Amino acid sequence: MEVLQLLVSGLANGCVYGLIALGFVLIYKATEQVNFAQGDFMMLGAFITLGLTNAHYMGLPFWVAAPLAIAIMAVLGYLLDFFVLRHLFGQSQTAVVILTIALGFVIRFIAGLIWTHEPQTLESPLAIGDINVGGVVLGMADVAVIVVTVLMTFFLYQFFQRTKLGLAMQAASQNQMAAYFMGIPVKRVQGMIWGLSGAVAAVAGILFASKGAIDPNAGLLGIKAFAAAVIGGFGSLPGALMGGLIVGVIEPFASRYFPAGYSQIAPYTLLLFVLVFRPHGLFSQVRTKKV
Amino acid sequence: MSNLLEIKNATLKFGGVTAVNDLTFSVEEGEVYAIVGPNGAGKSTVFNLISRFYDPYAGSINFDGNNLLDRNADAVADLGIARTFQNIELFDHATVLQNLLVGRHRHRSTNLLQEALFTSKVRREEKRHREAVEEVIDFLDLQPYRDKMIAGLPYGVRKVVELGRALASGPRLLLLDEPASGLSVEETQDMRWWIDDIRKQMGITVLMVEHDMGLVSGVSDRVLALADGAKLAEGTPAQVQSDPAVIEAYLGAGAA
Amino acid sequence: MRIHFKTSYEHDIRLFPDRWSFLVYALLIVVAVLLPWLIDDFFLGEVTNVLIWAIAGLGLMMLTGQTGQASLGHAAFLALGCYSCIIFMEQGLPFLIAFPAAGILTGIIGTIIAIPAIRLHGIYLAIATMALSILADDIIVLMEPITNGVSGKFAPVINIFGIEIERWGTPDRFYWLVLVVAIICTLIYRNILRSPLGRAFAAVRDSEVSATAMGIHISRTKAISFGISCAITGLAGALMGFFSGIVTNETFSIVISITLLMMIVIGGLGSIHGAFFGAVVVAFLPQFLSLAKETVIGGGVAIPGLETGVFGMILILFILFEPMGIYGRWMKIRIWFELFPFARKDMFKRQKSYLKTERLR
Amino acid sequence: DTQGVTDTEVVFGSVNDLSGIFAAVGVPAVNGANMRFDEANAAGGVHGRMIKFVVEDNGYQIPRAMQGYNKLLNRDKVFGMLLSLGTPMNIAGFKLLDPKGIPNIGPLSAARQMLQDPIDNKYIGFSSYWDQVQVGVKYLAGEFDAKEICTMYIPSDFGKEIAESTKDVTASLGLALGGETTHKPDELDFVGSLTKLKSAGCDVITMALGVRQGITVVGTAKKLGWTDVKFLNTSAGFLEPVAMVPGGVTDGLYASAGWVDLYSRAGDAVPGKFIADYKAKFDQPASGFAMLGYSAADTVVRALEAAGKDLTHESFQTAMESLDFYDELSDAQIKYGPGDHQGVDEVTISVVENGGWKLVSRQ
Amino acid sequence: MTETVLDIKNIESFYGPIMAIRGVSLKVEKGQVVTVLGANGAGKSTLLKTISGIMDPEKGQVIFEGREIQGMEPHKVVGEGIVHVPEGREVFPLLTVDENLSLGAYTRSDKAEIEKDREMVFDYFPILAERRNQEAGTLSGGQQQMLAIGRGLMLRPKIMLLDEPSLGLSPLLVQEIFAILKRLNKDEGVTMMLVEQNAKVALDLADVGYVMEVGRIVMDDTADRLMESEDIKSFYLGHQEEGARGERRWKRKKTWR
Ligand SMILES: Nc1ncnc2c1ncn2[C@@H]1O[C@H](COP(=O)(O)OP(=O)(O)OP(=O)(O)O)[C@@H](O)[C@H]1O
Ligand SMILES: Nc1ncnc2c1ncn2[C@@H]1O[C@H](COP(=O)(O)OP(=O)(O)OP(=O)(O)O)[C@@H](O)[C@H]1O
Ligand SMILES: [Mg+2]
Ligand SMILES: [Mg+2]
Repeated sequence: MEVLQLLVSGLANGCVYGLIALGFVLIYKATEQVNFAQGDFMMLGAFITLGLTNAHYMGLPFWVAAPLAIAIMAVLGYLLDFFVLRHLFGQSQTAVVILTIALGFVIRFIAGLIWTHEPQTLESPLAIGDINVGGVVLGMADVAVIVVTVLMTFFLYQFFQRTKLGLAMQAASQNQMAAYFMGIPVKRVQGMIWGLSGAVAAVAGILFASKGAIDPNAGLLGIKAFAAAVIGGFGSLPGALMGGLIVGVIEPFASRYFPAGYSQIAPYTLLLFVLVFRPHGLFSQVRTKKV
Repeated sequence: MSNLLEIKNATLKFGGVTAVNDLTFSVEEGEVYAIVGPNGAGKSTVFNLISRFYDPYAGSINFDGNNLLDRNADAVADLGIARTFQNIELFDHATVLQNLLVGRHRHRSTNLLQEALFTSKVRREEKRHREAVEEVIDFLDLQPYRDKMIAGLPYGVRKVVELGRALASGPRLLLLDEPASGLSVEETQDMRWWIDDIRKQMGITVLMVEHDMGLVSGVSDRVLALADGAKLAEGTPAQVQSDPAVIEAYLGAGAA
Repeated sequence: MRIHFKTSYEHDIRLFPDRWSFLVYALLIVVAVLLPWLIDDFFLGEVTNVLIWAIAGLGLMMLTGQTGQASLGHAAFLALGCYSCIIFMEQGLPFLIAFPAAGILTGIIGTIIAIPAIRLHGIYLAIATMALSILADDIIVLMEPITNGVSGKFAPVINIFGIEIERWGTPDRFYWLVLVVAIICTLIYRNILRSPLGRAFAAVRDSEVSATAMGIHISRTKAISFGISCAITGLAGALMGFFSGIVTNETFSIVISITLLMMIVIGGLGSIHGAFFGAVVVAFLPQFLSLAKETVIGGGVAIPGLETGVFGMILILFILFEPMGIYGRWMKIRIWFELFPFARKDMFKRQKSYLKTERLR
Repeated sequence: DTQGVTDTEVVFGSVNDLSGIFAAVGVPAVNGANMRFDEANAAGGVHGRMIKFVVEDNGYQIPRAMQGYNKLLNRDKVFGMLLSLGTPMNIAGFKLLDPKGIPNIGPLSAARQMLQDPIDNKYIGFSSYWDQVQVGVKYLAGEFDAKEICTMYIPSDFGKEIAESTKDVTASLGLALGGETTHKPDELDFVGSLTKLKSAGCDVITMALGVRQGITVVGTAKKLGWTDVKFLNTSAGFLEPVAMVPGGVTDGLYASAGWVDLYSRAGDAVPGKFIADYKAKFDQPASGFAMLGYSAADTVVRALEAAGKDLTHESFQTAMESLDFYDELSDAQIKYGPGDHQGVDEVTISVVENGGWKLVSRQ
Repeated sequence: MTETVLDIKNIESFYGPIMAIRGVSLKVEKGQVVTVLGANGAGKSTLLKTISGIMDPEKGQVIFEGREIQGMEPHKVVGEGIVHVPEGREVFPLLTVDENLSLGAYTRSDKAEIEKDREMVFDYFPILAERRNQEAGTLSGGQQQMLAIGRGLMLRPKIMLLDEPSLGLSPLLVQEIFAILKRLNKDEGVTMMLVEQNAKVALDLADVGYVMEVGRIVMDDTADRLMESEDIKSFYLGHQEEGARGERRWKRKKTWR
């Protein structure tokens, strides 16, 4: 029973990591850029929802606020690409890494300015109520996060695998020049994926905020999501989910059974362990070059 | 003359594709040996086997009495085997000179500490490397490009730089993967003279893959025609060129 | 444009390409030595800080700029260098032995850690090293008997042949010490760059296949690069410890790792100048902003986190303006002056450029 | 003459976290202090001197903090430090402050080292985490007849002090420590650790976690149906947002601190005015740390007044040691004296009820 | 009556400070095959890249069917009906052969026709059909070249810019490819601009030829007449008097210098 409870909570937990990981894996898959601000996007998405729905801000109904926030984040993601990242088109990916790290500073600053640095709680219907199946308890938010994450991974996977646009995105990430030769509007495609990943970040943020309080530094969670994505194989959507789940599940078991002082290092130790045996993650996206 | 390189019964599969199929051939010291064959015949794969980038499923590869299969890819160069690549693999963010100097790496005899302090030994060695490299630069007429970054060089020059890098290592066996592809007629003629000089003046054995039959018949002593990873014909350029199977699979009826 | 007529092989091997640049650097060093008489303690402290960061930057630059291995975990090696230097000194070793020993120990441990890490590429390596940096924090706590855990350690006073050096007590001496270390590290860096090892690093960075074909042992080369990088970083860490006076598990946080990487990219990957330029931006810009804020909007905190926010925006502008880093811009300005008056106005207008996948190794 | 003092100005500095993980503490505290100084300056300053308060943001990083000290000491030449945040940052600062005798007042750290020797130039506002845990655990153990005391903490100086105090008080009560768990600041799921502590049969759990995490822990325990356990926070978690979490998630959470919650006294004159003024000035609700900042600044203003026209570090110390007043805002008696450099000696214990903190004991 | 589809006027292109094209003008008539010859580094690839929008010219105009297209985003140029088969293959290495071909038809939505064209490509290059599920990056050099050409055909262009299509192909395939190009040109009326080192086959196919040298056009004429030119013969076709270069240091001087 206890083990089952740990497992189930771990899965719910892992889905949050998976959801954030999904955000930067999307971007990576379509542009090979790495977005270090994805965690901060999530935080921003959560705060926008909070600003729209909480009683002492705008007080909109949650089910209006949530889609609105997702839409706003999608637009923000697109605009970010349009006004900022596009100037780095064709430049080395390290430049983008540094840019997104700096962007994280700015997002945190702005969020702190608007919503202060004190933790706040999202007034979300998901936050209330539990499901109790034979002694195993799951919050509504946990259930929602599991369902949403699994569905999103599935649909995004299908999108990349099956649709023309998904294929074009993959092509654009592998060879920008050749993609242009095919008539793919590479920059616009990149803008779309940044928008999409903004929306995914907002979803993650809403679900995350439903599980507890948020503050402008909540985006630091992105670091663990990175670990998750790398375990899964950076660039693989099922890998992101898988890595998230692994990290999520290892945590409660480690806290339950490892001595104090050691339990909290479990996810990172696991990451290193996985990489020793599979240097490019479980679902490797790296190939050897044919010469 | 003795066999410098011996490949016996080599086989390599990629999934369902048999890239090299029970292939046996040998290259004699001092000769120019050419491999021709349709696209996808497995020519580059043979090179990659010799470079130890791939492990053969079966067979043996011997170089001057050494079993190459006992060695790692980086240890192949130590024996004096240098190569070029079909798709040009240069160090893009370095100058031509630096690229050629990397070719000298197998002659490095100083250690980290000496290099960090740049002792007189390092200085002496560096001079020696540079002398060797300048000779190559002279030989290949690369002077105008010495201090240029690879990234901005035209295709043809890069091909020559790659040849230079391989030469700078002072090899006994030179593997050239399509040395003349992308070169103009004039440049191909230069290439032909260079290969001739490499063999005659420097005494380096050459194994090359090439589609330009003019070049092949001009420089090579023996030619191996490959199809589907297996030997189709072997002999002098004239013999191979007139082989009906080779004409059918590779040269086409229009070829003179 | 200055044209170097190369008359001997010595020419390319020399430390300075010509007499002119030798003079420039000599002058720079003279000014640097005289600096304590030219500026006040506040600025001297800042310059010292910048130099320490520059040394750390040189360390990471060796790995990331030269060998192409991005590390987001170098704070762990700063910590290692810092703790080991302090512990060696506590054991009674004089600074002149403890300090290099700390560097060497960090280098050795860095090499050992590199052995599994060298199979990783790009983002995988970056995240793995980031995990290392996060774990370092916990390991320091777990190794309490040696590291004094969360309470941390105090940096002892440095004593070199009876001359006491302390960051706050004798800021000028401490500055000179840092300056000497910075110069030595720069020289070593430069020496490695102009010898076979340095070229092997660049070869591994640009093409692993052809480096292998040229007889370069990829793993060994990467491990050596890791080792040198960590050793230099360890030295910087030790100096940082002396600069702060106290180190705890929280001192060398993941934020420091990230800042380090940011620094060398902004400075310009792959150049010694880049490490110094980057250090000026990352270490001095926040302080500069703080000073600027005072003159613009007066003291106090009108807007919390303003400096960090503005810092972030300036970094974004830096990257947008010059993705190749400040060094890239520096080179362009130099070329412009050298070509003067023949330079075209839009000579450095960015031509469209395109990327290819890095998932092929 | 003394640095940072002229006939028209006295400069105080602070190395604070305005953008890092403790910005939720640093920002309101600095705001509160600025509010008090603005009032003093508007009233013509103290003995004709305007108070200048220079705050350097350290983002909770030691290297940045050292740059802050460099600026404050070498450039601004501050007279004293006020409300500096972070235990290691403060301790690093002592090495610079002590030789010059520069006072360090009201640091935002409740570590015991804040009063380490020499204490001449160190003044803390309220009880240490150590004392808070001692008092809190004793209270809860007595009240609820607890047998097993447990602790959850972040492995940092802050966490360690609380964990050790818990162990110490447990031993002195003749009880056994039931269990302990450690956490990362970015951890968000506590099912594992709570299951562990539950199976250890904990009755009282002391917490040294981030604010957000504290909320999640209490909520998770409820969700798991574990209701007969008492969680004890320290001053680090004694915040309004913790009490205000919707759905009564944090109801029943205890906190021991050095002051009485601001909002529970919103009806009283002084706190009520403070809440209104703060809101008017910063357009944000005031928080407990805003109150602390204000109160610390108030202490400084009083000391400056008492020190008289001739302001030196010695006269300031004498003045500080002479302070003894009732602070209506924080509802506490603030008293310093020679050898007593802790302003408020009292420890308060509060519990969350109906979305607010309710004082249950003060000792 | 001829109609100029592509009119290039006085183009100048730079790589940073390096001037790669120094004022090139040329015209391509509808249904024509135009070939551009030139030594290494002459700027042939740069010229094609400037036309297809991969590079921006600093001066001059590229006029396609009466519209100025210089400096346009490359995907818009493709939308105009110009396809560029680049030098050096440039396939999508991690996608399969099939997916690469599908991307060739990215701008089209006529499913049935696309499938027909795919079959046509497979017909031209049967090995691609065999390897349709292999990742393009693992194809041999020549197979990748076939894929690049096939992918270009999938776009159904009005005009094709071909940059060294024969690179790395076996002699047999070179003949086949040029036969295919000829058929496309004659039967479907596709206009072509062809850059080739293999001058003989190029001039055989082409109607008009240009010769580039360090960024400038130094010679232009009909293909037939070019073939007769002494310079072309010795530098691009390799015809020479026996033994003329027996002593290799000696080179014939180009008359246009
Ligand atoms: N990594 C791989 N995975 C799958 N198939 C491969 C791989 N590498 C090569 N092949 C296949 O093996 C065969 C031989 O390839 P190879 O590169 O040796 O051909 P080649 O003779 O050099 O041809 P070309 O003249 O076109 O360069 C080809 O059919 C190719 O598709
Ligand atoms: N990325 C680049 N950066 C700088 N210079 C470049 C770059 N690419 C090409 N060049 C320069 O531009 C000139 C023209 O190059 P281009 O590739 O167009 O020549 P080409 O005629 O196609 O030659 P090839 O036959 O080798 O393909 C060359 O001198 C080359 O050095
Ligand atoms: Mg090949
Ligand atoms: Mg070209």
